Amino acid sequence: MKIDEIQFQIIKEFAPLEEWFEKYEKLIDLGKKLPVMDEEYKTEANLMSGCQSSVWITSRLENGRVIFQADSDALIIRGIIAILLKVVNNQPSEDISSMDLYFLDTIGLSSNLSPSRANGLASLVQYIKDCAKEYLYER
Amino acid sequence: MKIDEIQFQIIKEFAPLEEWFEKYEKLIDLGKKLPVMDEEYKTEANLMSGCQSSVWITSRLENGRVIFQADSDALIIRGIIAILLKVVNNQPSEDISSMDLYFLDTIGLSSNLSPSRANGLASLVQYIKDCAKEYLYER
Amino acid sequence: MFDINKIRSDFPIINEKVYGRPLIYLDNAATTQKPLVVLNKTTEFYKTINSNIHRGVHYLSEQASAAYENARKTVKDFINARSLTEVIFTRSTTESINLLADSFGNTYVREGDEIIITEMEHHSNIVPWQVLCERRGAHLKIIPFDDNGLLLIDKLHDLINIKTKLIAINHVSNALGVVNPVKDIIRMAHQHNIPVLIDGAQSIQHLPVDVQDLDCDFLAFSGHKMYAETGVGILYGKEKWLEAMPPYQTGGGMITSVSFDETKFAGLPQKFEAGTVNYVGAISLAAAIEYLRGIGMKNVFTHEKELLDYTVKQLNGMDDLTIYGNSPNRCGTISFNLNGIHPYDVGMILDKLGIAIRTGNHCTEPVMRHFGIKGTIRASFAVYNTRDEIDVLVDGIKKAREMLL
Amino acid sequence: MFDINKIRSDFPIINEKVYGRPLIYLDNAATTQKPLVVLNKTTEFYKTINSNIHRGVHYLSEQASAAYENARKTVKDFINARSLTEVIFTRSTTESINLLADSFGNTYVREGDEIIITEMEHHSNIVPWQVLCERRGAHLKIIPFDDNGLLLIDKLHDLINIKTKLIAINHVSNALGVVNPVKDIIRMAHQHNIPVLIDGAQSIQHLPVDVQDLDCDFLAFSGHKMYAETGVGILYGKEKWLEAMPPYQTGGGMITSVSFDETKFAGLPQKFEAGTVNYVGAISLAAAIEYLRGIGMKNVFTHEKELLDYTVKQLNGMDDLTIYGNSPNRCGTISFNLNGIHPYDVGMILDKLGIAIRTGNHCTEPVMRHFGIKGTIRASFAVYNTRDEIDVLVDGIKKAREMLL
Ligand SMILES: Cc1ncc(COP(=O)(O)O)c(C=O)c1O
Ligand SMILES: Cc1ncc(COP(=O)(O)O)c(C=O)c1O
Repeated sequence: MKIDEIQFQIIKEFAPLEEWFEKYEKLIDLGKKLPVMDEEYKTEANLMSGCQSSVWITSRLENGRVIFQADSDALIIRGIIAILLKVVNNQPSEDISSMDLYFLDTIGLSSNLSPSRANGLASLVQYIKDCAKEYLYER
Repeated sequence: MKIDEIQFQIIKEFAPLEEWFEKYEKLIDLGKKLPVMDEEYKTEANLMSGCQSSVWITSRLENGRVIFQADSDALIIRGIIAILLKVVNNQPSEDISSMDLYFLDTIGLSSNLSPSRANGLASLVQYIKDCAKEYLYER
Repeated sequence: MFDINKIRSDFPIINEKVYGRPLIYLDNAATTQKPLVVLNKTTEFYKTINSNIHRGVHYLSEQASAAYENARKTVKDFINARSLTEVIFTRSTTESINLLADSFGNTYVREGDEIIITEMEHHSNIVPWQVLCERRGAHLKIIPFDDNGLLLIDKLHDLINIKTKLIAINHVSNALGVVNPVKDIIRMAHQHNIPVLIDGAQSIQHLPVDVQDLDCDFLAFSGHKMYAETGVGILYGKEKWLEAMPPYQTGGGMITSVSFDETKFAGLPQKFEAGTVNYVGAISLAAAIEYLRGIGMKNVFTHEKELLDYTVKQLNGMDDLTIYGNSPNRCGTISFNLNGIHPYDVGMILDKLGIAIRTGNHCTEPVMRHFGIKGTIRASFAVYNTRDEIDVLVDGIKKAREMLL
Repeated sequence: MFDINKIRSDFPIINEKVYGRPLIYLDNAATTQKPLVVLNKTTEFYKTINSNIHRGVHYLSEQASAAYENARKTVKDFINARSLTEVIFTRSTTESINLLADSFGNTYVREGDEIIITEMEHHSNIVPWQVLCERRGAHLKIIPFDDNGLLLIDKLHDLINIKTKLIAINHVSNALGVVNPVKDIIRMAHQHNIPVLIDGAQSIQHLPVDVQDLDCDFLAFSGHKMYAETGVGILYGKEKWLEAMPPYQTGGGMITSVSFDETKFAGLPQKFEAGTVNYVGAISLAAAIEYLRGIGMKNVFTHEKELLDYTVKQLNGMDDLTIYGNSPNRCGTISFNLNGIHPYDVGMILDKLGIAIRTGNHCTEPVMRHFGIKGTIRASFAVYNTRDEIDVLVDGIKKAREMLL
């Protein structure tokens, strides 16, 4: 599936969740299911700035597609990471570098990604795009 | 005449001057008539702080009475000095050190003596009192 | 009489809604809300007599200057300073401490000297001293605290020596709410002729602070944390110190004469107030002080103490919850965590319930390190908070735990 | 369209009376009055979303942080900075210059180095450099001006040398109203790789200022002189400089981590914003900029230029009156004296007529020394002033002369 198709699907999944706590319960659920990152990858270098909660991310290129692994110490953030990864993981680097993550707005999560939240998510999204761009140049 | 008698007299003199410019004309007139201080006395030591206009003052004790000489580079300030000196000149130091200069309020000049006017008058009044107190101790 | 309904009606924001729910504002240690009298005071000032202060020949400038200097008098009376020259208007607690670190530090602190702070200082009372020490080759010494948040005063005895140049210590901890025994520390320090700075950022709004009674040498606090507008703070200093200290920032207003050969500095307090000060900020601070006085600092203290005690009681009744700093002497603030749950997760859920608390390290990383945690959930109180609001908070915490476990 | 009546109705204080007479406010170089939109903006902020910015998990904090960072964007766009990281919120022009003198000065200025300023700087752009030079054993070099207030640019050629580390110069003189050829000076300086600070305290409110067009390395200005509330200013700096410069004040908010062993500082712009900044001041500055943009800086310039030209014409028609700084390139401000009469006397009489002008040395003692005078009478204009007001001023000056001669 392409990035926009996945976004469409996520929006559909979230649509029935009208109350905030339903959404949060889903995020918490997704957060619990997100694979835990190996401690060895939770390095300073992989850490996104964000003094409220920590976010780590690594990536590698496989056949022109980018594979991300990410984690956080906060559960709801893990949930948000989980859906973000759903969208970007295994996508071609050119698609990632030019993508518009409109689903965050639609499902009402965009405010969590503003830089002033200091939870590391804003840097995470930036990292994902920058990283895809770099892979693009490398090729 | 005692300090309060002179204050009373000055208030009476100013009473008919209802308009501000009548008062200012009188002050300007008094200012023009105030004897000019010898340049040799216009020293740093005799200068009252006040960055808008300069005020100089010297004093000496004669028979338990204080003789002040004061001057300014601004004319209206000279006028105010003239009436101030009328009140305090030649008075016993104990009277000066404990005086209440209420006439300034009554004739509507007190705001000119507030420290923030930076015209040196506030320091002048302080100087006059401090100086009288010193003479008092010296005796 | 302490009339909470009247007080709540003084603060317009208190009746706002967040996500359709009544706002429960418990982030007062970060900044307090402003009563209408403060907002009206400054707006009225701008609408009728605004003008740059000092050196003005005209009516507005005279009025504005008088209002500004009256504000200084209001502050002086509030903290019971000896004289107006001891009250310096700054931008904030942080600037007050930076001023001191620069001016006092450069004058009195030499290579090998020592400055004592505590393990529970706010970053604003750590970093300026670190920077000073690095610049001068001096050393920072730390008074530790125990797990209840009590300073180990005995250690202070060991730390004080002939090289100690200053002790800088907070009155009330912004991370733990602990009230420190500053009077004892000051007495001890003065036996060795060491001056003491009190960081009053978290005490001035909660309890009566009397600089003569404390006998502190310096006191720093921020207007915005005591119901005044942003951008104004105070550095109180004993005249003998301030007289001896050189200017910090320089420029207009703090000089008596300037030439390219020689510049002469003004006396106190102007010496430390370079350029156009935030004179409207000062006026707002005076208005806030008048407001607090109207209520009475003792009443403020009693009300907030009651709130804190009530909160402690409610939280103590919860399982799997850790309160940090169980000192008997606390005020204004309480920090805790749900065991095994990240504070940020709790904060996100409380937020959705309209409850504004703060999570994180509260600019006190050493305190977090002490407890081996990344952050806490902090609720902090003001004069307008109520037990009902605490109940909503406690319900919110329960809801958060339910969702997150 | 420039609608002066509409504009005048935006400023409540403009319709106030002083001693029963309409206020004629011509002391705008000291501080400007504030339009209702600015006052309403901050009051509304306090009443609905006030909360300390950054690091907050809750809704209000998020809103407040966004408003603050939007204010930075508004400033960036207004001066056409390349990036948000180049815009630092300070307390005032004075603090901006002190920040630079400390941070840039301590990094780049060594013994024997030189800093160039002009003979017509405000004390706030003299004393910080004097203090820096004294501390570092460096030297202050002065570009003189002629009796028309024109800088002797030729002398700059002679002054610049390998030891020159910075040129600091005002864009518009607050004492004379002269507009300096800063673009030429910057070009000349850059040929020698010397950075230039523009003191824009008296230009930013009068004419379009574009930092990329000027190519200045630093720009300092104050909010309160451009229709914003007190207590906020800006330091613009090219990123390459700001990146290389160490922090000035330290404390909360400007670090990434703090321990007693090591503290790491945050990146731009936070690195230079220690403690709680005056975030409401920043919001008021953004509101003031929006207001100015609504009118259009070109319209502002044209209106004020017209007022100045008219005033010059009227004053030139008077005997025994000396105007200082007859440069063809002037804006915002005019300084003069009645021959043989102390400016303070004139000021006192104008005051009684409801006219607020400033007398004195305007924090520019070297300028007064140049002309061999103690002070001047200064009238300075804002967007709300009118020809009618100038007429009242001119009549007032005549009246003063009549009374004082
Ligand atoms: C040219 C100039 N520079 C600097 C300043 C200092 O500004 P502030 O007092 O707002 O710091 C002023 C203010 O009068 C000024 O006119
Ligand atoms: C104890 C303490 N000190 C200093 C500060 C710094 O205050 P400001 O940010 O107003 O400068 C704070 C504010 O959080 C504080 O709580």
